[in-house]
Amino acid sequence: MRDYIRLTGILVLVCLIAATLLGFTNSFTSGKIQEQIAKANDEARQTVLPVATEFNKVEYSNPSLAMVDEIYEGKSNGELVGYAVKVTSKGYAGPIEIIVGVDINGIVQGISVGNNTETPGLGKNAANPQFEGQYQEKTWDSDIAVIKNGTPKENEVVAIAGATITSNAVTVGVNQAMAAANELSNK
Amino acid sequence: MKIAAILISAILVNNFVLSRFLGICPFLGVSKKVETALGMGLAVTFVMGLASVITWLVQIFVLDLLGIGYMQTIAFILVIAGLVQFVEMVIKKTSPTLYQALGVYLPLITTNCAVLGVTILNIQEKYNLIETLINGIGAALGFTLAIVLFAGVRERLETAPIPKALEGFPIALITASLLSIAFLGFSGLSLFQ
Amino acid sequence: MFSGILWPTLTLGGLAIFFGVVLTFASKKFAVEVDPRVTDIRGHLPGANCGGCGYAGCDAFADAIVKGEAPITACPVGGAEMVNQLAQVMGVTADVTEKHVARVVCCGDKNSAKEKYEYQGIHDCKAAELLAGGSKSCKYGCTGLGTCVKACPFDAIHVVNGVALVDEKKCTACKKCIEVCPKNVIELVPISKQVRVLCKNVEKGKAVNEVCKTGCISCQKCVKTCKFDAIIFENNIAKVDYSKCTNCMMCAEACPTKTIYANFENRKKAHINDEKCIGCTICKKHCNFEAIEGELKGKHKIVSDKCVGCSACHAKCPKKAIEMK
Amino acid sequence: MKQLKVLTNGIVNENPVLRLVLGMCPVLAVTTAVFNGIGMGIAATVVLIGSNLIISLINKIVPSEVRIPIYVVIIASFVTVVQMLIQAFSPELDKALGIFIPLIVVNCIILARAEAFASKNKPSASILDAIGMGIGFTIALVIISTFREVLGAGTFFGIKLFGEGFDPALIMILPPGGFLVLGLTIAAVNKLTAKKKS
Repeated sequence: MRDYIRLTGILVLVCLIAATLLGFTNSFTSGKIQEQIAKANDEARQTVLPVATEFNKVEYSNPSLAMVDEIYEGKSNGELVGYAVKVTSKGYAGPIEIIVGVDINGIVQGISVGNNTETPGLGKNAANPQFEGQYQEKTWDSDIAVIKNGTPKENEVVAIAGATITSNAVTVGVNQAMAAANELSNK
Repeated sequence: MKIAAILISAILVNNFVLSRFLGICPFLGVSKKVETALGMGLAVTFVMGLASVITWLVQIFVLDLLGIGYMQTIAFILVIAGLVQFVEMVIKKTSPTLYQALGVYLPLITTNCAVLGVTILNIQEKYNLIETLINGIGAALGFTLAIVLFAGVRERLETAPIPKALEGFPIALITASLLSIAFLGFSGLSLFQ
Repeated sequence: MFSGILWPTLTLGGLAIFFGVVLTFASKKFAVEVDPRVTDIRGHLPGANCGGCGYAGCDAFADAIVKGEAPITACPVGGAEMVNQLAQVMGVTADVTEKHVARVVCCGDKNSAKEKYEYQGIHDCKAAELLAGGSKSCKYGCTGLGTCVKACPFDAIHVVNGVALVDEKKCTACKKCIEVCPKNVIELVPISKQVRVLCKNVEKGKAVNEVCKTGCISCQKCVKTCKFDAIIFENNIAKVDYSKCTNCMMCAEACPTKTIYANFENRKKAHINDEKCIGCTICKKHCNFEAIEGELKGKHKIVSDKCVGCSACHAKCPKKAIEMK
Repeated sequence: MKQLKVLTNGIVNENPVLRLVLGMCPVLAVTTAVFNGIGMGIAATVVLIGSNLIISLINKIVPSEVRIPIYVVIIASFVTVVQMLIQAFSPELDKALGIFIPLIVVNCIILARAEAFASKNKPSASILDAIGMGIGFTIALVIISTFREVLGAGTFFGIKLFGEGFDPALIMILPPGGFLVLGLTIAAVNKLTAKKKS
């Protein structure tokens, strides 16, 4: 019986110390982390929709566009200029967060691939400007398609070498974002 | 059908060792002989199966309820470590030779990327309890398949005339790269994506 | 702030308690009783698990010692110093046997032994054995493909010019090579004995001569030259009787085909210590090679080029005046 | 003198990646670019030093029946705390090393060194061993990632090396290439050290 107390006691002691340490650091840092994330999102929204100066959240949910998380209306001195849509798509190794900037007449101003767990060197390259740049000037009239190589037509993008699954995931995310923005602007 | 899809995808398509490249340390370390590989496979199957179920329960009924998601890694690892310690005692008692053969690689199952990978994957895929168990068992069977397959090849290598510098791990690694190219062929199966 | 710490501590604490209890219960149920002496002895053993002691490995050997089934000198690898340690642990006195080493009974290397065919199969003697007993025309000789080299845990045996050769400093007589050799051409021999017949071919001289230039052609010259009749000749092959052999190495000089190997560098020479010699001429009588001169009561002298180091005089001298150097 | 031996031990004759063949998951996953290799090396070294220190401090009171859970909880909590601090206080460092930190928890080297070394030696020796192992790990990562990046992506540290015509061998970036490069590196190291020894 003495062993039970000794062994379990030490294990519980170590876990308690670890847990308090974690709890303390978490409560201490979670505020800061939210701040960082919010700051990062604002920057991202600004990059994808340079025209807009301030953003405010719009309630939106549509079961058919499940990937869409939240939409912000982009305004420049009070006048609606476009939408910044945040989507989470399922990539090769896990979820990928993407923010898509679409102006009111449906032209994609830019996209920014946020945090994801894709393999470094492969899926991670989706966050590079050359890949993200391909989505510029695409319109919400037709869905974007992915091609392996060759010259992309009007609504096509070239997949990253060795990361087709990630490229498809990002494209599906952008399509859903465009569809959501389109639906909102018609309302 | 979903169950079969998960099982086949875990064993073949997304084989944890040869397609997702997780759990390579024991895969290389223990695959000298087929019996030890099988011993390791069974140990990992036990740990993975049970760990998937317990971690799923912990995630749903504790972490999500209390909203302390950041505890996920540490709680899961504690569960896996407890199971591994239990398995170590059982193996030490039941078959000391297997315990001797597995050596340092038995505790390493805890930090084995495959085991932790499976548990976190179950949560990301939002599987229910049965699917989690099937995925855990499937991934473990995939691991065992890969490690036993590899051990068979390595046993043949013992008698082949290999240059001195290449003996041991280098030739094993080169064989592993050929084996993983073969398994890349499965990744095209979009049915189970 | 407070609840931020409470919940994680409760979760981890709860999990810890659950596993603490389960593991303690398991450590009780699966406890492996270990006799402290076993771990102590196991510490002293070399740990090469070579099986030289006849047990499955050092652990099994340690158990056997503690149970009293195995003599503490059974480990050939350890050497005297380790045996003393074991003796202390077990509280037993130890008698040290003479150290043995393995020896490949074949000297038919590439330039002396002929080949039946050119072997290109798996680089392993056992595999070659399946093909009409290996590529050598002499079916008693060593095939030289190194199965023993792979089996030897002490890296003490290497294939040199087609024949396996034992490095006697590293060899620990663990018998692994003997078990594994398909030709069983390796045997254990006392390390102090320098003279060895390196052939196992029991066919007639003429047949041996066709297959190998350095085989024993049963000419029996060695038997004639050996003054201590330490060479037995039976079944067409010469064999050294180590209880009688005095390392005088005369047989090696006499052997026409150089089958008998003798390590001439450490051939000893006798030296007489003048103060102790009382001229009793006993050594002169026992020297078969007339290598000692001197009259009764006079100081005796060794003729060093005739002396072959058989140390017969050294053994007989009453005053211990003769040293072998 | 013995201290220096513990340090160099981790770099050369007991290099975790090339000799002990541990920590394969991060090595294969991360060495697709030299920058990743260095980042992973640094992050792993920091965590290795911290965990080796703590584990060697308490190795007296840790009973062997529950040693694995205790070691693992220490390592995991150390990693999570480091991750939180970096995320909160230095976003640039987080952007650079952020993805490697969770990978370290599953890095076999940390637990292997804790189990094999830290639990049996004094804290001072354990720190040296951790530093040695960390440097050895980083060097091995850099070597492997240089091969894989140059062959697989035609760039070094992101700078394009070859002209437009060069079509990189994509397999090198994929994990089979990782196995291959790792195997050949170990063979080369064996060849070098073998020559020195004999």
